[in-house]
Amino acid sequence: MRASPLRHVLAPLHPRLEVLHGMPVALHLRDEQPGWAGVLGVCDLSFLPRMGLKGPGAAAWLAERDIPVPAVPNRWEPLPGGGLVARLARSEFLVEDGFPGGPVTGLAAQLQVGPGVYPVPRQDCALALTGSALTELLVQTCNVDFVAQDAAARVVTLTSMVGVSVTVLRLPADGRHVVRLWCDGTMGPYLWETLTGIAGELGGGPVGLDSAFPDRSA
Amino acid sequence: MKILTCPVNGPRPVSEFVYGGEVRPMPDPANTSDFDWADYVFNRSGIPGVKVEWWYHLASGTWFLAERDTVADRVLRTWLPGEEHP
Amino acid sequence: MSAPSAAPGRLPPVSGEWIDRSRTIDFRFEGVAYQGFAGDVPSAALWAAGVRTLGRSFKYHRPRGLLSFANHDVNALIQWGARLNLRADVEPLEPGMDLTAVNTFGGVQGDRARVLDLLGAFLPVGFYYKAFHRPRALFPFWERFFRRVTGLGRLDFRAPRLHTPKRYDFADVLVVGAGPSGMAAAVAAGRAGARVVLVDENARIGGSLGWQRGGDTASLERLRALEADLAALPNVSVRPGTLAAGWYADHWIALVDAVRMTKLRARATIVAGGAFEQPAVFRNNDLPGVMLASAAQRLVHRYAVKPMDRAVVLTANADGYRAALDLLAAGVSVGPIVDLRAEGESSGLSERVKQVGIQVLRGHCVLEARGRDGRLCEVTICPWDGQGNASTAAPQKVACDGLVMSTGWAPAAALLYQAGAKMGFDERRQQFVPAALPEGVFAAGRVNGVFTLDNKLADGERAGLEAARLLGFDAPAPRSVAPDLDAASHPWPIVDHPAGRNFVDFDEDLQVKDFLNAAAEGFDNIELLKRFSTVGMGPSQGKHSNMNAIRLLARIRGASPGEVGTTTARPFFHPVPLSHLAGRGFSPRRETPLHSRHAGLGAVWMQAGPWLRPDHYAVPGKRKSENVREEARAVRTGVGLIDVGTLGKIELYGPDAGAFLERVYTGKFANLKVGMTRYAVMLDESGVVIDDGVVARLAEQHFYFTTTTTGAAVVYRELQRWNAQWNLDIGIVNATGPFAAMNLAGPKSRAVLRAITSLDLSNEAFPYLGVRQAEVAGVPARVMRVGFVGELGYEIHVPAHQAGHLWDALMQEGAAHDIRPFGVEAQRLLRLEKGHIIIGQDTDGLTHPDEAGLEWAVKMDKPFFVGQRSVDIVRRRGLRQKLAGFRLDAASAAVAPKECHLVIRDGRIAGRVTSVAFSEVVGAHVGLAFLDPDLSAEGTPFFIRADGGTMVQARVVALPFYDPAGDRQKISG
Amino acid sequence: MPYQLLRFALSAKHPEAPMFRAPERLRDSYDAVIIGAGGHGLASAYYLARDHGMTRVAVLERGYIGGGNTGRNTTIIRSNYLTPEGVAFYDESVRLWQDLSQDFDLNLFYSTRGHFTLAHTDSAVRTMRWRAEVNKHLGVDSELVGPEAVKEAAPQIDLSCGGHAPILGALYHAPGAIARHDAVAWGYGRGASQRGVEIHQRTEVTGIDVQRGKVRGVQTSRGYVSTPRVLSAVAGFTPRVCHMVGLRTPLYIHPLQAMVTEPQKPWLDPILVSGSLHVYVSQSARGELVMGASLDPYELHSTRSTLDFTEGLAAHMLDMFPFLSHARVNRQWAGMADMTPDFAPIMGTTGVEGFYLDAGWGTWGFKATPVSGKTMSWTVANGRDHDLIKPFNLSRFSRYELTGEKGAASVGH
Repeated sequence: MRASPLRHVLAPLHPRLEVLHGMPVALHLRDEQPGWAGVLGVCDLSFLPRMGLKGPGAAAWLAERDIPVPAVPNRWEPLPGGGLVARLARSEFLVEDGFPGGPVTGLAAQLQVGPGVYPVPRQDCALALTGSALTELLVQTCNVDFVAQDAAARVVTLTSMVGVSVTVLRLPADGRHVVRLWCDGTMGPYLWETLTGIAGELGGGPVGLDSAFPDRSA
Repeated sequence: MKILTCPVNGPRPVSEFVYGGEVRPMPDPANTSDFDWADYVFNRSGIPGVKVEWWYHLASGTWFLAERDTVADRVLRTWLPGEEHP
Repeated sequence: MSAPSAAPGRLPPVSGEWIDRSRTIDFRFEGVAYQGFAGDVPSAALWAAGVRTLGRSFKYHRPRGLLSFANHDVNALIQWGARLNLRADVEPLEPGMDLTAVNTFGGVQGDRARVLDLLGAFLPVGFYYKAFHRPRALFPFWERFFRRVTGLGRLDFRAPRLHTPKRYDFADVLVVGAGPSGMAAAVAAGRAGARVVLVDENARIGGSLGWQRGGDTASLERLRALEADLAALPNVSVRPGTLAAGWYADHWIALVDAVRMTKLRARATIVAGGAFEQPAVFRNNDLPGVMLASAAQRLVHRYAVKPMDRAVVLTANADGYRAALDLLAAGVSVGPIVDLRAEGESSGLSERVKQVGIQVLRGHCVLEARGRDGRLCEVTICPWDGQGNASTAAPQKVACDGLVMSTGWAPAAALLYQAGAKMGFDERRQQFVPAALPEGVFAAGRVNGVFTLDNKLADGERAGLEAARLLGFDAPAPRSVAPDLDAASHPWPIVDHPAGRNFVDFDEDLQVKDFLNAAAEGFDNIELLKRFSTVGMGPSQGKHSNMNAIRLLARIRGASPGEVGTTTARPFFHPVPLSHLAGRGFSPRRETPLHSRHAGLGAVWMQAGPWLRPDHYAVPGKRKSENVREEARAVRTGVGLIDVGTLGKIELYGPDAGAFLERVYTGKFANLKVGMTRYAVMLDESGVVIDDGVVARLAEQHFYFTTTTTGAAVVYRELQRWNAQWNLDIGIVNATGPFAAMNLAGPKSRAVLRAITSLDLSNEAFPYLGVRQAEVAGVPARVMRVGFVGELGYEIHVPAHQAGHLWDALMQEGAAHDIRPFGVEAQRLLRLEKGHIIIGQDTDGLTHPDEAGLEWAVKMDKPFFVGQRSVDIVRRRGLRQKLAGFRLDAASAAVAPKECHLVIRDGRIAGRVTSVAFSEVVGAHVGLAFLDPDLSAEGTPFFIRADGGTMVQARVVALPFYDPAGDRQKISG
Repeated sequence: MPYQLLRFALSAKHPEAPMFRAPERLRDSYDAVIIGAGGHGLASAYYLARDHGMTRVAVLERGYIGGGNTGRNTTIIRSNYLTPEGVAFYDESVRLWQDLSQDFDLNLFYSTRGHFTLAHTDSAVRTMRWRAEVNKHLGVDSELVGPEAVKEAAPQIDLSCGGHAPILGALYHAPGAIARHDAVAWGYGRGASQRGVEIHQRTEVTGIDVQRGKVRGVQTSRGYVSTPRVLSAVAGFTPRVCHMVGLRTPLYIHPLQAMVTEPQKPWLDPILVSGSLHVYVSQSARGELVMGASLDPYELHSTRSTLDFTEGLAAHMLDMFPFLSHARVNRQWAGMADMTPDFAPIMGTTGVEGFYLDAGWGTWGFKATPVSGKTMSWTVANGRDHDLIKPFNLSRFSRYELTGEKGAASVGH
């Protein structure tokens, strides 16, 4: 059984749990307010299957398996089913399934140490931030001008947020503001506490999966 | 705060980077006197000027080289090791 | 509700005033109740109420009133509860404020320390260097006295920490100062399409357009028009009440407002911060009632307060004439205008004041002011020669309660200096103006030496367009601006007086003679003068004093102000609260995935870099030492489990992986068999031990190895760097976070593990130092047989998300064997018994491998490894110290030495204990110590100086202390 | 009122002579040239003249007296170092300090306040014990104390430091002191000047004439002067001066920053230093909190300020003293620190005959001002290293005989 790095910080929030992709997921938190996700919701997505690989042959390896490969570093491409492929730096990739699943499990099984392709273990703390106050949270936590980024360009940003190395990207979510965030799982509880604390000041807070992504099964 | 341009991740504040010191070619340990080896290990070119330095972008784990004026704190150019000096 | 007319100085509504007369505010000052309006500041409300002594000066405790009304009225610092050193000229008035003046003894009116004003003759510049040190024994007495009288506001030690969130912000162009030139600049850059931020430290924008009206409303109309222009530009963010506190490299600017600091990254900066009006220097120029003309104008137009009933105007420029007209319009009886210039004012203003009947005295100066009851009552006016010499033959005494000064300006150029601008002194304009600006930095308006309104607007537009064009925006080419020809500043607004009290620096109570005397003592360069006299070192940072100090020094040296130069203007422009700078105060921390389990088991934490690790697990009712001993005993006799997930973990792939390891570690790894592990030591280039770990070979081209906890990040980084140079065919992956790790140790560990894995755990199938990949409790795991604590043991590394599951399974299976989680302290003891060193505790920043007993791990017969050449040199130099094991002679074990107690031989330091503990299995205190090499032979007795100086005898013994044959790690079963 | 001040009231004219003579021109030759009119250079000149009778000495300064790190440091004086050689050296310095105001007849405000180096981790406690033991062994007043002793000396402190860096103990050094830094340079300058030494400000050394391995003279912005002895005491400029004589050193230059608050009524008696929080702080005689932190993270030959320095330091100050939220930072500044790999100075003779180095003062130079002057003047006068500075000779690096001062800076698990 997998557990999120945030398992113990979520526990006091009385989550309603359901096992998705082998990990108990907080669908709803007892104390969350209905409007939080619209203002500023912080949601744990660590459960999504993901894999990493790097090396000079990594791009070709993915392409051979019909995975769309972002042409340049620090861009991402969507996968059917809501997943994504992010190119981190030049020859490292993060592949993550969408809610219903995706290619990760299959790919991971095929990924052997091969010439120029090396697996990168991904045991991230993965978050989604949603809501109208997202920009305010970002400017309080991160020294990158996300407002100036063109969402359609599908930029991936590797930067530092409240002292934690993070990978950040904005989802083009039909008028909704959604930012995805990944960090080392061991930094996850600190990042979560800090971001949910700020979210609380801005009128939001921690939210369950059903609130952050009400139409995820659609 | 100073901006440094990572060749991969673009311009970022210097707080995202770790300074790696001046690039110093290692002499051949087998054919170097003790004195010269100690010179390599301990001594630095402490005088100010334009130097080629190592810098590391923490969030992405990228080492790169920067040509920097150590008086004006001006970065003239940055590039990845092994790549053409632009 | 008491009527506003309770404040006798309040004027009828003034157009453009900042106060909201519909909202009165009750407050107290020095115990007396007053009333003001929303939008007021304390100085304005108090002045309106007739209060003239707002504070006391720093050195002589002289009464002081208003000076600048521009945020450098440092003599009117007030305290409200925990909030200290508030500036009464700018702090917004709040309901319930209970204010006191800072640093008085018995209140601002009766301040007992005013006696210091009478002792002034004894207290020349730098007096504290000249006395109090003899006799030496008395200095502490004097020091206590100084520490009682010094300082300004008082801290409230109960005040809670404020967490004020900071923000980052981004702009193309930052415009500092929203006066006419700054507004024009913002409009121009904004119209070109730039993302513009316009800041002004005042509560409202407009700058001199708002307060310098010259008796009519035209400037106010200009202001409204500019405001409308700005409002029409959505890409221009206008931020009043926002101070640009400092300019840092690459247009990184600290913007400070009432609630937070915003760190703005701009691409260009336009400094349009204006100029500070400078006081004239004459005897008693600090009397309450003497103020800068701009202060009086602000008082009228912002706060609708009548500054005085009868005003004399001391001036040397057009601004003074405008002030006279403004005061007249406010109902003040004005006259005469004392113009320092022999020729007087050349503009039409001269005619205008004549028309309204104000007398003008050209070529005159104010020789002195006189006060009664701490307020101005009379000034003495004399003809003078424009060079400081007054003709005192026929002084003209004029009774007045106000004297406004407008004799010069100094540019608010601090940000320009910080940005690296070169400023040069313009003799014609008598002002420092930018001579060379760095790329992307622009100056406009008064700070640029431009004074007339039309020119200021044009200069602002020019700067805005230039900035926009530099950044690639499509903007028309700017028109050049004709320079202003008239000097707004008099070259010598200083009148000497034999009785002194002619103040140059109001913060520091420095008079003209202080400068003469300092220069006479050899402090005749501006930096030395500043340091000796402390001019400009007060809270206003010389805003009203530096220019006159430069003029004084220039005259003393027979040089021009340009040759004297200015001192460096360092941040901050105005003082910034620590809470604004600190912000939330982020303290990142890391947790292993087992953190909550440790907490649940009663872990007592210790800090290890960003991690908290269990030092030990508290059992209620037991002392730490008992708990540690019991944890260790469990490992020796049963089974224990420790979280070692903080160790650095690195995956290394590729055909050259073995070769790479041989270059970065001292040992050999190319020959390491798949399925085996080996201890590894890392040196720096000087041959000093910096890290150690265990290398496991999982496949021909796949190694997995550990580093120390603190070394993890640095080792990974440096390995990446080495390979950026060597270009070996490898892949390095940091696996510290993704992998959790725990060490199951003790004679019963195999039994526990066997229950949850199908892996063959027999010695034959999985020998000591072997590594296997297998499922444990259904989790894909890397299992290493290690011996750090000296028992049969398995270090199990698993993906972090599954670590909790494995821990639970081990604890559950271990229950039958009385498994105990153990902490860092027990591990330290166990490894000590086994003679294993801890890098950083048993080594220091200069330890070479031979000194630490690691020579066996250093393979010099390799072509190269980092540090090899230095080891070679150091070996030929000979050993300086040697780490050795010792045990205490049983008899002396009553006083146990501690880590870092010294080894003493013949009264000299001969070593140092690095580790020591009582070992139950040995039955004695055992430890490691650096010793002089000749003391390090087995059996050698030596002495350790323990607490209280007790000498404790110890004896060198062979390592390890426990299980020297190493059987325990290899037991079968 | 002390009698020394009476004369100011009784005299119509300011009764003080200039502190420094301002010689019009450079002579053609001097017995010794000292580069740098900071505390160290002027102290060396002072003792050369006073103790060794060498008065044909010029101190050449490109800026002004005391304008470098002498006037930029946070004025902490202590001798609780880690190595015996370090302790002996700095202890002699503290002894000299205590008499300096009397020596100069200039009040340096030498103020013994007690000095606490806080330990927030277990390994820091070990290091503090190490230092205390070495100190005590050498007769220096120094001891490892518990958090309660810190609380007693600074009752306002939050011993938990905001909850994330609890204070576990401290190294307490009762003689720890502060002094008026500028006045130290002035006192030495005045004393040297009175004894015949010439101090030339705004005089830059542009080259050093070395022939056959011996110093012959120096080239300056005001012409050439011949001299057989040159002492370089220029802190952050040392690599440039060494370059003039072809010497390579391990020095690397990083800025070191500091800041002060507006004056507050005095409340903080001791000097507090926290390695973990990167803070050192004391309260000056004017009531300002004088604060510093760690070195800037990269090489820079500039005294520019950074905002992140103030942000980090402010946050850590509030960890220790949460009630300081409303206190305001008035000013920040920086100096250029000449760092060495082993955190000990580089002093004494060099491979170039007649060229002497007083460098490597990194972040610890102010406190060594008197003893550096004493030992360097002896070294220059005698042409060989004074015993106290033998461990600090430049040649230690090529001999792999680094001092152990950095020992404690090593990492721990």
